[in-house]
Amino acid sequence: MSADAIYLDYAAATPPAPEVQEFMQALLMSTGGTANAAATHLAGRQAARSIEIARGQLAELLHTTPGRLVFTSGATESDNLAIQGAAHARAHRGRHLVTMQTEHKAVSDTFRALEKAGFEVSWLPPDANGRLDERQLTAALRADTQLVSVMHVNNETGAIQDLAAIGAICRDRDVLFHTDAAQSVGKMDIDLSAVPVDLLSLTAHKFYGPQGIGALYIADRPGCQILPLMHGGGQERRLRPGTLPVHLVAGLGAAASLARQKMDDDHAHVSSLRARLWEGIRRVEGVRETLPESVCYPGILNVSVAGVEGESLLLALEPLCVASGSACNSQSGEPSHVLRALGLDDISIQSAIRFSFGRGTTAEHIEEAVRRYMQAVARLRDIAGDARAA
Amino acid sequence: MSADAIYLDYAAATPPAPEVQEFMQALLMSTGGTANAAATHLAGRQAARSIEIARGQLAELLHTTPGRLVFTSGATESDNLAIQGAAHARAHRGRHLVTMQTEHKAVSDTFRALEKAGFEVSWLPPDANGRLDERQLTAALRADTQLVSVMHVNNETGAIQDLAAIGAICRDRDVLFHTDAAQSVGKMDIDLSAVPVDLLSLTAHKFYGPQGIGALYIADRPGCQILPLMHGGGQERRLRPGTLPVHLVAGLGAAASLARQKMDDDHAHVSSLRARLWEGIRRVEGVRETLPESVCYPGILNVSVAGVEGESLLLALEPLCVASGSACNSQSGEPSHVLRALGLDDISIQSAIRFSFGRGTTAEHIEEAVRRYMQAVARLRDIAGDARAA
Amino acid sequence: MRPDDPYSPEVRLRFANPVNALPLKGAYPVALSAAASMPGEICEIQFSAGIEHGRIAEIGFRALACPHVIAAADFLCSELRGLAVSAFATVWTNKLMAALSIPEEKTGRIFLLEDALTSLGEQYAAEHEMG
Amino acid sequence: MRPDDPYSPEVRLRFANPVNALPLKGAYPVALSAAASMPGEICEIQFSAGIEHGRIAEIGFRALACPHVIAAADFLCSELRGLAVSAFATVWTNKLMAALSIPEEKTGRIFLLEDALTSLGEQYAAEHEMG
Ligand SMILES: Cc1ncc(COP(=O)(O)O)c(C=O)c1O
Ligand SMILES: Cc1ncc(COP(=O)(O)O)c(C=O)c1O
Repeated sequence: MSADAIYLDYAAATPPAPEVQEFMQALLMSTGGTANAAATHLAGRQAARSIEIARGQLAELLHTTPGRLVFTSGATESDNLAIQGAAHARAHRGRHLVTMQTEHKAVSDTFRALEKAGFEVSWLPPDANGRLDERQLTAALRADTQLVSVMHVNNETGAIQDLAAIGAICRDRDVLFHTDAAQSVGKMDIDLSAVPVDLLSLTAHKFYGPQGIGALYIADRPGCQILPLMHGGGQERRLRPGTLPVHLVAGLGAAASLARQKMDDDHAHVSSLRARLWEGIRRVEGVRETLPESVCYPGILNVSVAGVEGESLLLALEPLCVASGSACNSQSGEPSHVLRALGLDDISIQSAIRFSFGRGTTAEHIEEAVRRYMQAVARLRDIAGDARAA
Repeated sequence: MSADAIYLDYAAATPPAPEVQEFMQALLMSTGGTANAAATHLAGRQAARSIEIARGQLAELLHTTPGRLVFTSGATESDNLAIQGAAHARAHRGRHLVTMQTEHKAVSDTFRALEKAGFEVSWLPPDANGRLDERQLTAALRADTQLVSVMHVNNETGAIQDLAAIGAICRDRDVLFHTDAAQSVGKMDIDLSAVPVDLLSLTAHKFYGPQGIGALYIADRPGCQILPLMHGGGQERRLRPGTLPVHLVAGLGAAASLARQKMDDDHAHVSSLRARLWEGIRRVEGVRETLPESVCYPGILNVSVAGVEGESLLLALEPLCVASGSACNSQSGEPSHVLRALGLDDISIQSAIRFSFGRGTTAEHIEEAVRRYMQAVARLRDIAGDARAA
Repeated sequence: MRPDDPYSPEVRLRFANPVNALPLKGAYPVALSAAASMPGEICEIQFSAGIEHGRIAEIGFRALACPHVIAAADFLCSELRGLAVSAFATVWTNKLMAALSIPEEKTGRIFLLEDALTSLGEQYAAEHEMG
Repeated sequence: MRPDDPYSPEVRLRFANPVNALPLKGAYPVALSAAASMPGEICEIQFSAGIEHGRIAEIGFRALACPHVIAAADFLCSELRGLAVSAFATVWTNKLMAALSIPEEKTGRIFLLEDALTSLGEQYAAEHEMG
């Protein structure tokens, strides 16, 4: 990659923290860090120990106990395990499920597959601030509703949902509550000893851990049972078989521990970056903040702009690495379903850019982003001239 | 782990090759190596490029084309994806499936789950050499048979199956053929342009790649379709969603490329080690080679011994890191279903030790293993004295 | 084009510096202008040309479109400048796709350019040959 | 015991060097021997004891068993040596489990040791007190 690339796509993937990298590297060079944790010999026990330490670190971050955490390959798998697993485990009680229109594809595509398998899904819209209206949720719940899935922080807009309020409504009606917290774990405090969440998905590469490892939290209460997606060696309480990848699990643990220490500083840092970025680009004529900071996790700023074609904007912004809509959708070319649900028209959606930043982002990066964004919009409008849409 | 540990459990996990480690480390320190490969920006494209290079390296190892390979989290997931995916995709044609009694749990537990879901499974026994009798296979196939799954190299005994012969029988009857090749990929030449295999599972950490990454090969021919286990961002031809872990995929690719170069040397190396090991321990009274080298991959030597309790034998062998039965079963304490299917009695099974070795194993390690095995058996027999079973 | 780059060097170059993205300057005996757009997509293109002695003396474009269309329009202008007006009727798409290594899924948008040129040609014919 | 080690240091030590894994040496006024085994498992244990003046003068064991049972048998012999024969009737299991940090799932096997000792005590009673 060209040396001057400026990485502003932390919502798609955060680079692993140097501490995490070093720790993984040390494990990869040791017998205990590369053994099979299911083996009973010295090296295997060492591997198992690394894994249990990591489980403890993640439990501490989430204010829960290690036994509640099952390691997976990432949030996509956690979402599938939680949603398919709960839907099938409770299918004998009812086949109605509830989610939102603004979920990540790992959630929405899973619900769509369940629809094909005979489940009924209610898709709730967000309000103008991207949030779930709790009265709508209450109204949607039925006697046969088994599961509600609402993400914590939206990956495209940063919109935050009120887990405590949603969880309370679900508990009240004996409905399981799953949340995809891929974008918030390690960045916002989530206290699972207090917030009534039953199932929570996370992935390490969104909080400075490695790619390819995630976890599912499963609450310890009656009725909170799920069926596995896969079968095999009996690992992870038979819910997720397969050799546990020691260096990845340990990397996740180290990232969790680091996140706990740095959470306040990280949050203050991205808040100030977001303010600076928006202050800079709001001067562009026709630019619009998709959602205001007050309702968002501040590490994400989603903006759209009039009179500019999105693909050209992205190329004109190079070497800024930013996302057009969700990184998970960016190759499909379809307009973002999240921005649509928020009421944006297709012209605005196609011009939307998601800036997202984190620990490694500096004020200089932000200044450069502002400069390039202004320049790119001006240049493209120049090329468009009279052909330019209103 | 104590410095003098001798690692002889390569069938459970191989340490990543130094070349693989270095390559992954370099990626972990680069923006392109830690970005989301689904992103269209510079860093994302760099990530995507690393992934496609790796896919090409793996394709070369297997004599196939990159487009046939789907990355997964390991062989357990590949087995589940292949078996569940093919069974469900072809359920409208028939619900009869065939496998062996000596498969890895990732295969056998998946078939057991399918039995519960209304599929019928024929479990074929091995012959005295651990091999599938092809006449038995032919006899087991029915008009409604959809899938045969037979592993390439057995993880407990090293027994090799004849993929070409089994595949030919399956092709002839329009039945899909899946093989779990976790123990053979990178160690034995598998030519997918010639051998009629439809689905093949592999995992990187069995051939000097990292843990947490594997692949499924899916043949390009009519009828060879599978349904996904998970839903989400559309990655891997919609068969396996989720952010692709760049450093792991690249590590797998590097390991594949290295395996191709070293395959002959590696094979000669483990052959000579196995011979040396068996030459040494066959002198112990009552010791038995579970299967002879002539029918096995030589990186595995499974032996049982009379008059010794297995758990004490494992502890007495420390700091040798060896497995009692399969590493995947070692925590369950049940006698190995594989050794049972070979006709071993429970007393022999509980004393069985799997030695497995690889690139990092030296003749000195083997000499030390021989010495310790002889010593351990002698000492335990001494403690047993008259109490000793016949 | 690197396998991981959807844009060929030619596209990148023209997109970065589209020398022909200009309003028509100067006065010409015949001044033509034609636009085309892709329904349901952000893809609008406009050519303006000055014709002198049956030749394309000057031509420029405006585009609110993706990088491939901008680069292709720019390339077209450079190619057309100085040619006889009959060049408007040439089948350009294949040449554009090849010269700029444009991916197949963009074919529809590239046709749009041809449409606009055809329409320039028709305009010229209507106004001057037939007139 | 490290959390990743199923064997406590006490178990490791006694397993590595079971000083009491011996046949009975020397001649004693009363020589007893009792064995116990676990059906369906490889777990066989035998104690031999020499009794003098109602005291356990010497005691040794033999075991074809797991490390916990070997260590526990060895520990028991050390504890019993010198005690009155009534010690055979003591409830040892809890003490053994605690002293050697034996995991719960091994309780059944540890009971086996107690069974063998009880049987030594009964033998002694049958042969000498009642006789
Ligand atoms: C034959 C076989 N299949 C499947 C597996 C499972 O592989 P993984 O743990 O990478 O999922 C293993 C090893 O554990 C194996 O030896
Ligand atoms: C909200 C959300 N859920 C799920 C995922 C999927 O995570 P992974 O790619 O680790 O499976 C992502 C990111 O890609 C995400 O942002």
